[in-house]
Amino acid sequence: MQTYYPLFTAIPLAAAFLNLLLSKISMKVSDYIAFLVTGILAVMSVKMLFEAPFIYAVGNWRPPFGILLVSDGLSSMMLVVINLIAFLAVIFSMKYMSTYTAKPKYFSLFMLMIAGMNGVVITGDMFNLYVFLEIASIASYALVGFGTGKKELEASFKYLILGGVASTAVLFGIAFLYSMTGTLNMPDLAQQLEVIGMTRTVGFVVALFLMGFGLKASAVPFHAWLPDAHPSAPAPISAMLSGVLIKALGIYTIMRIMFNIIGKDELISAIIMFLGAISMVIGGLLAVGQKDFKRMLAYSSISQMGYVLIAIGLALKPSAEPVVASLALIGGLFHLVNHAVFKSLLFLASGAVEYRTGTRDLGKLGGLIKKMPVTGAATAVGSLSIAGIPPFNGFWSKLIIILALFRGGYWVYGTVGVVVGFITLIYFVMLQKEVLFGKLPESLSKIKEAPFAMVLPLVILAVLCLVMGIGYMAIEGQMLDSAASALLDKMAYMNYLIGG
Amino acid sequence: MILYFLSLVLLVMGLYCLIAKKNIVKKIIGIVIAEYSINLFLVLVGYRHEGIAPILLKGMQTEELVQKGVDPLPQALVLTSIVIGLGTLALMVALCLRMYEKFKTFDMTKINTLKG
Amino acid sequence: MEIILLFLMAFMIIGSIIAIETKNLLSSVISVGVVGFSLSIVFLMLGAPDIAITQVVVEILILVVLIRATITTDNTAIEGPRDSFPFVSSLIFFGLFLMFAFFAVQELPKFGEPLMRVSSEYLRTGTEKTGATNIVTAILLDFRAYDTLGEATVLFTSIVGAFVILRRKGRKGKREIDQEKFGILEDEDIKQNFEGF
Amino acid sequence: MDRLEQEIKDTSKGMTPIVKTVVRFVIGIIVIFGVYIVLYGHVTPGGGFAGGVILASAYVLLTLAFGKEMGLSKMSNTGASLLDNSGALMFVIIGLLGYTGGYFFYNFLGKGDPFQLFSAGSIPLANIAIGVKVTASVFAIFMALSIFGRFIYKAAEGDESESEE
Repeated sequence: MQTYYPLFTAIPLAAAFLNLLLSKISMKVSDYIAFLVTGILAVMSVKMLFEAPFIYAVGNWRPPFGILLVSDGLSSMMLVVINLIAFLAVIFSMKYMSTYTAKPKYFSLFMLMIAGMNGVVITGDMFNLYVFLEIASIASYALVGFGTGKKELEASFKYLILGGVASTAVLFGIAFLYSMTGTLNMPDLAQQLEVIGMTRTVGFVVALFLMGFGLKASAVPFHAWLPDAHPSAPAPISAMLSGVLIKALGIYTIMRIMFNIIGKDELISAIIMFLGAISMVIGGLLAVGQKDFKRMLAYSSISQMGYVLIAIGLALKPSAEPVVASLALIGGLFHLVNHAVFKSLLFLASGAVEYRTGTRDLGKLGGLIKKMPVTGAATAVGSLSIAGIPPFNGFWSKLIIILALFRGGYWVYGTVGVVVGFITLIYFVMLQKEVLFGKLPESLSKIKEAPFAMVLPLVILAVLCLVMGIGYMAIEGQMLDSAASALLDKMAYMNYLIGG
Repeated sequence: MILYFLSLVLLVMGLYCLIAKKNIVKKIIGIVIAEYSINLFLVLVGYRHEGIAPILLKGMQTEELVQKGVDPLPQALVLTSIVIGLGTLALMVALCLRMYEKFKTFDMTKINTLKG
Repeated sequence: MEIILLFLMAFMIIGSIIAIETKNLLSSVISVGVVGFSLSIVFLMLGAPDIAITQVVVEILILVVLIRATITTDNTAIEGPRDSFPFVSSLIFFGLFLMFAFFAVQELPKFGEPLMRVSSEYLRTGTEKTGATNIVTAILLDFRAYDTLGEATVLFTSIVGAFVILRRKGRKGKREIDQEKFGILEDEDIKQNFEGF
Repeated sequence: MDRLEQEIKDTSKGMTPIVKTVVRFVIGIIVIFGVYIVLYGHVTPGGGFAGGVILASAYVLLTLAFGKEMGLSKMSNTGASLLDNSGALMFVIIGLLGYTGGYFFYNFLGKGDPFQLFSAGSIPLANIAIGVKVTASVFAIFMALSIFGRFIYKAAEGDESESEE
């Protein structure tokens, strides 16, 4: 596996280029290419879980000179999340995207987005991270506007503007770091910054990064684009954006840079915890009043990402006990994985509902559980998970985060976490009442279950929700532990420079 | 120092244009200016007094290049960043034209249908 | 040297102020061109001929595209009172940003004295190791070729994206969708649903 | 040359005859310069990207001066997108060929003597791939944008506006 690590980006890139070439001959072929490629990537990413950490020097150039790829617990975990969800989204897209034109271009952009995210996750070089971040972002701007309706275009433009600000901020941060240290290699940067310490310039760089990656992660003061962009995209893309993209481009990068490169710091920890707390509250409150299925889900994404951010913030606190820090981090990472599963489940379900009923307006839906039993059941499982009802996975991750907050002495934030949990429960009960139960409107009396290709990913994700909830220890303990320890051990990361 | 600072001023002007202006084309111009500023900053960072271009000419010793050559790495980064800027610009102009076709205006305040 | 650079940068800042504040879109676009061409002169002075060439040609292209975009469309200025709240708040935000930036810049290595921890190695061994005498190309296509793959992909992505955005019809017509969903071809519906596998 | 003469005299399309005549002389020089920049990127300033944009701008110049029919007759939109895809694919393949040396993007060809055209291993190949890719994509995007821009006003039905690759 080690030799073929760069294939995580090379395969989807080559497939994206080849796809458009071959689609000149036959339109149908792009479905199969996308299915095959994402399938292969998913299998490869699962295999990566069983690899020990290693580094890969692209072009066989010694680390600070060439580009370094790093594989550790965190990147393996992210790879699994990205590629599994992408595989399921592709299966879903095969049928769903037949209502749109230009399907081959859709799959090409989709694979470019996957390549971008994989590239961000596996890289160990700052500038390389920026380049792949741009690939993923640009593909997502285009995919948000894929329907080319008025709302889609406007959402895409807003997203592009704010994404442009984010990219500029990130690149300026990288330029500052380069000027200070003379290197772009992330382990090398970590070593150099250890020597320099927290100067004002480093503080400025951290501010730039928090702004840039915070925009990508859509933490609250920077969230304006998300509630527009995520609902406007086609449903599988909404699932990818909300389920994976904001995590790979926003949360992952923040974690990697703050833990492994900059290092733990009181002020950064306080800022990130504060961002997380207000994201939780504001996202949750705004979600309550929404009348659009996907818009409600989008606001809920902001709120749930708040949980992850607050956990990261707590783990970043240098004075926190090691037990609390690792508990918080495991909770945060677990919630990140869980959110990827249930939010993509819910977005895909909203796509299935929209495909059959032609509307996402909660007022016009109702009683769908009788007509679409499988989709309905999957939606119910997803919303119970995200609301934190016991046997499902969302409960455990929220519980761990809140426990860690209380143990760390953050009573206010802990209480906020509990309260937001209740708010989440309220709006998801509302969602279920409006969509699944209640009276079936006259206009929807003739609809039937969604096609098999759409139902299958929903069922798989719903089963995952349950399995990850019940078998947390067996299935995920290992993966989360190694991811958390990869983050907490800055020394190990710095040693990647010399091939450790 | 003042040169670095001026390039940051350029960045701020670009961002201001991007955020505060209502015209879509002005917003595009804002992004273009912000990109100029970052490219400028990177090249400034790599400059050395009395520096020469990092290209080995015929009859030149490698040692001379090491002594005098400016930092080549930021230049490679800037080339990449220029291309990325061009890509973003192409996408933005496409979106801008398409929005003009749909809304018949460049005014963002009139386009605003989404709540944000 | 620094005096000329300062002069050029002041020129660029003035150019961008004009580009930002002028009402006419065409003059605004042309002012951006002024800024871009000054930038390429600056690049040339800073010992970066590669970037200077690229900047000039890209600038020409940007100008052509932007002028095409603005000239065929409505060119009237957008009037209306300036909203005071976003204006003031953004001024405050950018003021603070610049203040922090001013302090942050002080601690960077002085202009003209880069650290070059890694890059001096490129200069020393670049030609020997890659065979290319242009070290920038050596870095771009050999040491950091993976980045360049990303760069080419970004361009590719944005081209596909632009084609996607510009395509005539985003969604299929209602009839086509209905046919697919509710099935004039009722029998084939099930068959089609399993077809993707 | 007959057709070109006719094109120059035809005032209904493109710009004035003066511009067209000048373009006719300049265009060859621009193309040669672009090709030079692409091929000698590893020896002198320039490279695949700059050269590609220069080559594309030759097409852009042709299109601006002679009208879009002329530009499209030299390179159709389909051809441009084919070249675009294959240029990008070529670059990935160069990267994958590095696996013959054991590593992704390993410089798998001989280094050769400095200052020669055929030196520096796979760098000239990569330059060519990027040059092809950039030429095609920049030309394609220019055509798409300018054709679309015109159609906003005309709003006429025409197959070019389909802008499908």
